[in-house]
Amino acid sequence: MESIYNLGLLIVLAPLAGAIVAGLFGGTIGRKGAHSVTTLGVAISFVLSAVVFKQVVIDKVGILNQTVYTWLVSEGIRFEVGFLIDQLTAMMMVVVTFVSLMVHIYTIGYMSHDEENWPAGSRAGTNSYQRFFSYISLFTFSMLVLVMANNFMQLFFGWEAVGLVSYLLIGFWSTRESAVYANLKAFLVNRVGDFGFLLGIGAVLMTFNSLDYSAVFSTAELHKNLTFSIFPGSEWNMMTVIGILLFIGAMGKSAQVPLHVWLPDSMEGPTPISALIHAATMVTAGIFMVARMSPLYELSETALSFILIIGAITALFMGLLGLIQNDIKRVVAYSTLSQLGYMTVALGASAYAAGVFHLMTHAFFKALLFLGAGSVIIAMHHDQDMRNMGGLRKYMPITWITSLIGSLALIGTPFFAGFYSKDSIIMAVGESSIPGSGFAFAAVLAGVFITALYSFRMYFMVFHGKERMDHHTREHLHETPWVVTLPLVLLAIPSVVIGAIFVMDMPFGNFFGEAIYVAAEHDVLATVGESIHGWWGMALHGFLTPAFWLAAGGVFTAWMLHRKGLDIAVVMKERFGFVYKILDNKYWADEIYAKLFAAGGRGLGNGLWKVGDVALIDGLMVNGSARVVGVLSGITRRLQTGYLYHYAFAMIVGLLALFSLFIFR
Amino acid sequence: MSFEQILFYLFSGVLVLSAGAVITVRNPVHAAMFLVLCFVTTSALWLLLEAEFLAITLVLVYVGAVMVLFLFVVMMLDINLARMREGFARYLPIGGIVAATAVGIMGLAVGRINFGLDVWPAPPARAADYSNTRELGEQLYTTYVYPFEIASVVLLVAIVAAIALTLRTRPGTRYQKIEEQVVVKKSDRLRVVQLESEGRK
Amino acid sequence: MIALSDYLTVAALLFGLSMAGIFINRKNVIILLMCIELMLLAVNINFVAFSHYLGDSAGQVFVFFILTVAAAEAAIGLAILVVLFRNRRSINVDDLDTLKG
Amino acid sequence: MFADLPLLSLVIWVPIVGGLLVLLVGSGSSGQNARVLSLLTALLTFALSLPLYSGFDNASAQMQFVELVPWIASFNVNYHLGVDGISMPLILLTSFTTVLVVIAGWDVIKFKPAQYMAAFLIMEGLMVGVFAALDAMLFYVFWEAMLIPMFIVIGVWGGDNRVYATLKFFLYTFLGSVFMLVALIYLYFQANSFSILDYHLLPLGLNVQIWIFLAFLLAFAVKVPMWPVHTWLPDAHVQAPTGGSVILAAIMLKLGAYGFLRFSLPITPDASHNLDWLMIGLSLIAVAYIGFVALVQQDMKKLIAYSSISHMGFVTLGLFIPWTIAESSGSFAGATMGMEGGVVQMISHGFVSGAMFLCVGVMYDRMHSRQIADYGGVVHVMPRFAAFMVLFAMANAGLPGTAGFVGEFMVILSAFKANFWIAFVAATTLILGAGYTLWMVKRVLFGEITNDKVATLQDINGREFLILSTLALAVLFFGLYPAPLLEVMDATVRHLVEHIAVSKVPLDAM
Repeated sequence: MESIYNLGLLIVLAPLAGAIVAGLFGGTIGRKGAHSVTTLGVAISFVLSAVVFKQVVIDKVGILNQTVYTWLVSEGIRFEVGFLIDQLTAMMMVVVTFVSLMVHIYTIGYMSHDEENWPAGSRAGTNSYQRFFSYISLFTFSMLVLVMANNFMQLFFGWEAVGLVSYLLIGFWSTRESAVYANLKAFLVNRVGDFGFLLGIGAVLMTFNSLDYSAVFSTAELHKNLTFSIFPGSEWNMMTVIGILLFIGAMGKSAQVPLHVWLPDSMEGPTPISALIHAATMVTAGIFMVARMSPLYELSETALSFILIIGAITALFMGLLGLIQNDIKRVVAYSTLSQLGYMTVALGASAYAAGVFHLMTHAFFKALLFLGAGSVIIAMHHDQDMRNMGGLRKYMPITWITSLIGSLALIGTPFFAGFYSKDSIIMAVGESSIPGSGFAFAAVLAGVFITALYSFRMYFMVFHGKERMDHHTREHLHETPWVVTLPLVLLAIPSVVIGAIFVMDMPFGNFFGEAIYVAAEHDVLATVGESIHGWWGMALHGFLTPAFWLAAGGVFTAWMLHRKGLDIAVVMKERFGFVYKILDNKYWADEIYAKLFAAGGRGLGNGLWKVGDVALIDGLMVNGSARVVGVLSGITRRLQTGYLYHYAFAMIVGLLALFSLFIFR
Repeated sequence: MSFEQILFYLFSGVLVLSAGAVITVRNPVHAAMFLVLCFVTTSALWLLLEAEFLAITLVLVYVGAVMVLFLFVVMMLDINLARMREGFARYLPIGGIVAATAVGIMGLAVGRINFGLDVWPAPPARAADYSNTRELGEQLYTTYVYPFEIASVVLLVAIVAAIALTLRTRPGTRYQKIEEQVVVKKSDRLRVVQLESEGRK
Repeated sequence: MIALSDYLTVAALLFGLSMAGIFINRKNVIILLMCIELMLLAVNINFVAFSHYLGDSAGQVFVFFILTVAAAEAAIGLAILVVLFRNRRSINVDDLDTLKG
Repeated sequence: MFADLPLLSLVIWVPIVGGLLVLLVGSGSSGQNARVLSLLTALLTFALSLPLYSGFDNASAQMQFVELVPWIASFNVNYHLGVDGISMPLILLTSFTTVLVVIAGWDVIKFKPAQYMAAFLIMEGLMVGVFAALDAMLFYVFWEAMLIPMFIVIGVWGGDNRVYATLKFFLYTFLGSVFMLVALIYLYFQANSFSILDYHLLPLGLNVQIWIFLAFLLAFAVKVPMWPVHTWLPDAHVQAPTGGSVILAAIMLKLGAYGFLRFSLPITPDASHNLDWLMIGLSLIAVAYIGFVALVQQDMKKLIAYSSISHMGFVTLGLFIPWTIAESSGSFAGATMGMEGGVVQMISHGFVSGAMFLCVGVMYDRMHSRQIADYGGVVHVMPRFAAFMVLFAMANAGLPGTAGFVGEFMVILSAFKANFWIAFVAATTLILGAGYTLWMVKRVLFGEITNDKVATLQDINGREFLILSTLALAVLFFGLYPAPLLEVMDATVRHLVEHIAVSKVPLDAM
């Protein structure tokens, strides 16, 4: 156990050390130094994570739950920083460090000409390369803190820290107005989620008087009938309150409707971080958190149902938006949103393991897709518009193949990683009896078709067909350097095989052990698992499911349209103008938020300030009282004529009054 | 009516009449003269009250010094009498009313009911060898020695203040600056000049 | 016999007259100063009268002090008057309103 | 070796004497001597205040380092000093901040530097005096005397509209203090003593308590400042020189909250109980209302001033939450956390807001403008500065891992126990705080350079780097490891909660 603790410390601190060195001494150690030290740090982390994974998952040496230090003690309640390393954590650690390592390597190539992105003479641009490495290492550290937490407080630390790094990285090119707009938006929307999350922590502390996972989970049963009154007169189950409040945090971080608006905009950041943060790891923190809290969520069907419906809405409607995007990164971004919706649906159906399984496979193939898109973007000289691409497979074979693998994994082709995880989710939802599962089932099935459609629309538009780029770009088209393609290849491998390897253990086996708790009446995965016989059988059976045929139909539609030289976006615009308008405006979510919350908040602030502070308090009360004094003294100063005899007169009158007082009293 | 009473009414009458004259006559010089008359009659009243020392002091100091000062000032200043009398008639009624009220009220307070002979019998006459001056002197130099000293300081301050206020240095007047004369050095006044001696022709 | 109230009444009359004097001679500072002297005199009469009827010479000591102060006051008042006249060429009270608020 | 020294007296009088010496040295040719002497004095004071921490007994809720000398014996007024777990950290904060202020004004203040430094040193001594005084009269003297140097600092070294601001500041705070004096004199006649500790034990009827509480409230609410008596703060901040703003935000606002802790709560617990709805309401208004107002400010200093008010709302919320908790849960469990959160917020806000004002000062020194609209793209010319500013902005927005988070976190957790909606409104600061701070950061630091003057700015020099990095370390340290702070105050705050949980109304008056 002690060894795992020490390994855990090293795993966390190695990226942090890298980040500090690259961040503070970036100018001194130079580019090579910066990327070496950070990549080394993450590599150490990855290797040690793998060791931990082996020990915890394969050797089953036990679960580590140990305090590193006490953050503070108040009223005997200990707020601590510590590690809980169980199967779930170990899996997350490996995924995070692996994708992070890939992204580190990839970044060496992607950011090599970053100075071109900065205005001449910008001092912020001189060390931007080193700073970028520092940030992604810092992100790795934060994410590890998040997943390794053994209590809510530390979870919140990691939660906000990844938000911070995301903020810094989305706005990395700080000269671009759209980027700094996007990062502010991302942070604020996330803060709305965190608002709920913090209240959720408050509810946990109030109920359990502790923030430690083990203490909370072990006593959760005892409190399951506790009620809580939010509005006077209406009693809520405490577990529902906790569940929904915490999930609001997850909605922010995992970009679930209606807090999804930040994720597409976050594509303003450099592509490596789109892959690492906004696809593979950070956005899945919400999924991880809900899975981690499974002992609490199992006690509230209301909360689960809420999750299920939110997830289903996200899975379906965000996928639809992907159909009409022309920016290659935005297509992938909407696909990420949709896939996050799938994971959330799984959580809502109590199929936590399936959700986390999809999280893992998705991390690999979505990182692959993003990095593939990044590779294309490099080749296209940072042009991201798919309408200017086409026929790239000739020029970029490795990118082409790996992207195809990624797309196939994404749409759930049997034998690919995405198939196993997605099919588990669909089957689990089909079995679920949580209120809303019928809608969710329909949504995820429809989502399969849509996913296939937009994925292959993108694939065909980019790699096949006419070469629509301008002459200059075409001349310079070539495969990207090895630092870019190596991660693609390394990510493509798990995108293919990882599903088959883990499918029998993770969703349908006892991979997670004690880490995930499912109440017997909710255990849909067990029901599904009875009909699954090995990865081979599942894949073969997969060809018979409606999901496969829907996916195939999506690919076929995309191919047909492509062959005719038609684009879905254009077709929709011509034939279904109304629908296109809705999708093009993204359901007007951005506009509504901008008007209602941003402008509304500013308006309210202005009103309170001008009316409340300036007019009422300062004008009426402060300066008003000054004015009253002024008027009064204006009257009294008339008395001060300056003529001696007036004063004398006043004195005499006073004297007389005094006399009269004495006499007539 | 005893002799004392006759004297009292006589002097009181003169006092009140002359006080009335002080405030009504046009010429300030006349007013000052009437004021002198007031003081003199008052000192007579004080003699009736066996306050001989004060009576004499009043005549000597007030009439002799202060009133002379008044006259000096009145004559020194070139006063526009016409302007000074402005509003005299206008303010006569209100002044009269206020004064009459005051007198009325005070009269009520100090009338015979409160301070008549039955309430405050006249003290027995003093013995023949009684010296008011000695009596006052003993009081002043024993019980009231500190206030007495302070009174002298007040007077000193008044003198200094009056001088300081009215002192004026005329421009163009030449003065000796003694302190400068004392500290002067040879080098300030004397300049040694080296001259080429002229060759003998 | 002369009663104490007689003296006090004379003093009150004197006081009232000087008060009226202040009103009707409100422009002439010299007369004003004289009126103040008269007032003090009225007060002094009271002191002396009380001193006599009480048989206590302290009252006369006070008159002594009042005379001192009145003399000082007259001296300074006149000095101010002279300075004032020198600066303003007038001793009209109407011209003196620098205290006006 | 320090145990025998009258440490508190030294910490009070060394800077005051030092300040007078600096005045004597005068501005001289360039003021260099005055500056060096000021720095030495400030450092010496800070060094003298450190043994207060090292020699402090965490386990005790009693007053420590007590000094007691008769002062005005006929009125039973004593020169009575002492610290507990609440005032000791505040004293350290004061001496620490003064060092930074002296360095921050080093060569920025060209006009009468000696007088400037001296004002801050004297103010330091007086503020420490307020925190250390255990005699109400002594407290009052320090409390009022402290206004004078601040009045001068704003009035002499302030901006264009400094006279208005300084008068407003003075009148507001003075008005409140006068009522406090009345209350203190009443208490003197009740207890026949000016000892604050005697007042704590003095039984008082409920009506009397309410009047005393209201009198104290006026004095302290103005200082905190609480809505609606807050409008002097933005004006004072905007006009004050950087050092003045830092001291104002970091220390002076804490005096009000400290007053609540030292006077209102322990002397009038029943009135506090009766009026806690008012205090909680005003605190929540401060958090939410002022948060919105901060959002639309165009002037950076004004924005940070409003954010200070909003953050101080958490302090008052934490201090007055116990009874609501007791009513909803039946016991005072959780109240200590709220109150400790309030005290932690006082300390952390000292660092964070001080740092924010210093950041604005750094820019103001270069551009002579505080308008957000005049900036944009500063990160391109001042990257090191931008890094600091983003860090402090994040701390201001209450990011975990920075000092700004700890207090807010504890108060919100504790408020949840009291009432969901209190916690709900309080937690809006997560959104609002991030909104106004980061929106300002976005407009000032990021984007393209639109103003030619910005393009010529120089990055921070060594002196500024020293100040900002010291503060950055402090902000991070207390964010990552606040335990030492909590250990110091735990016993005291627990004692205070136990004290206020018991009614002081005499039995026969009930």
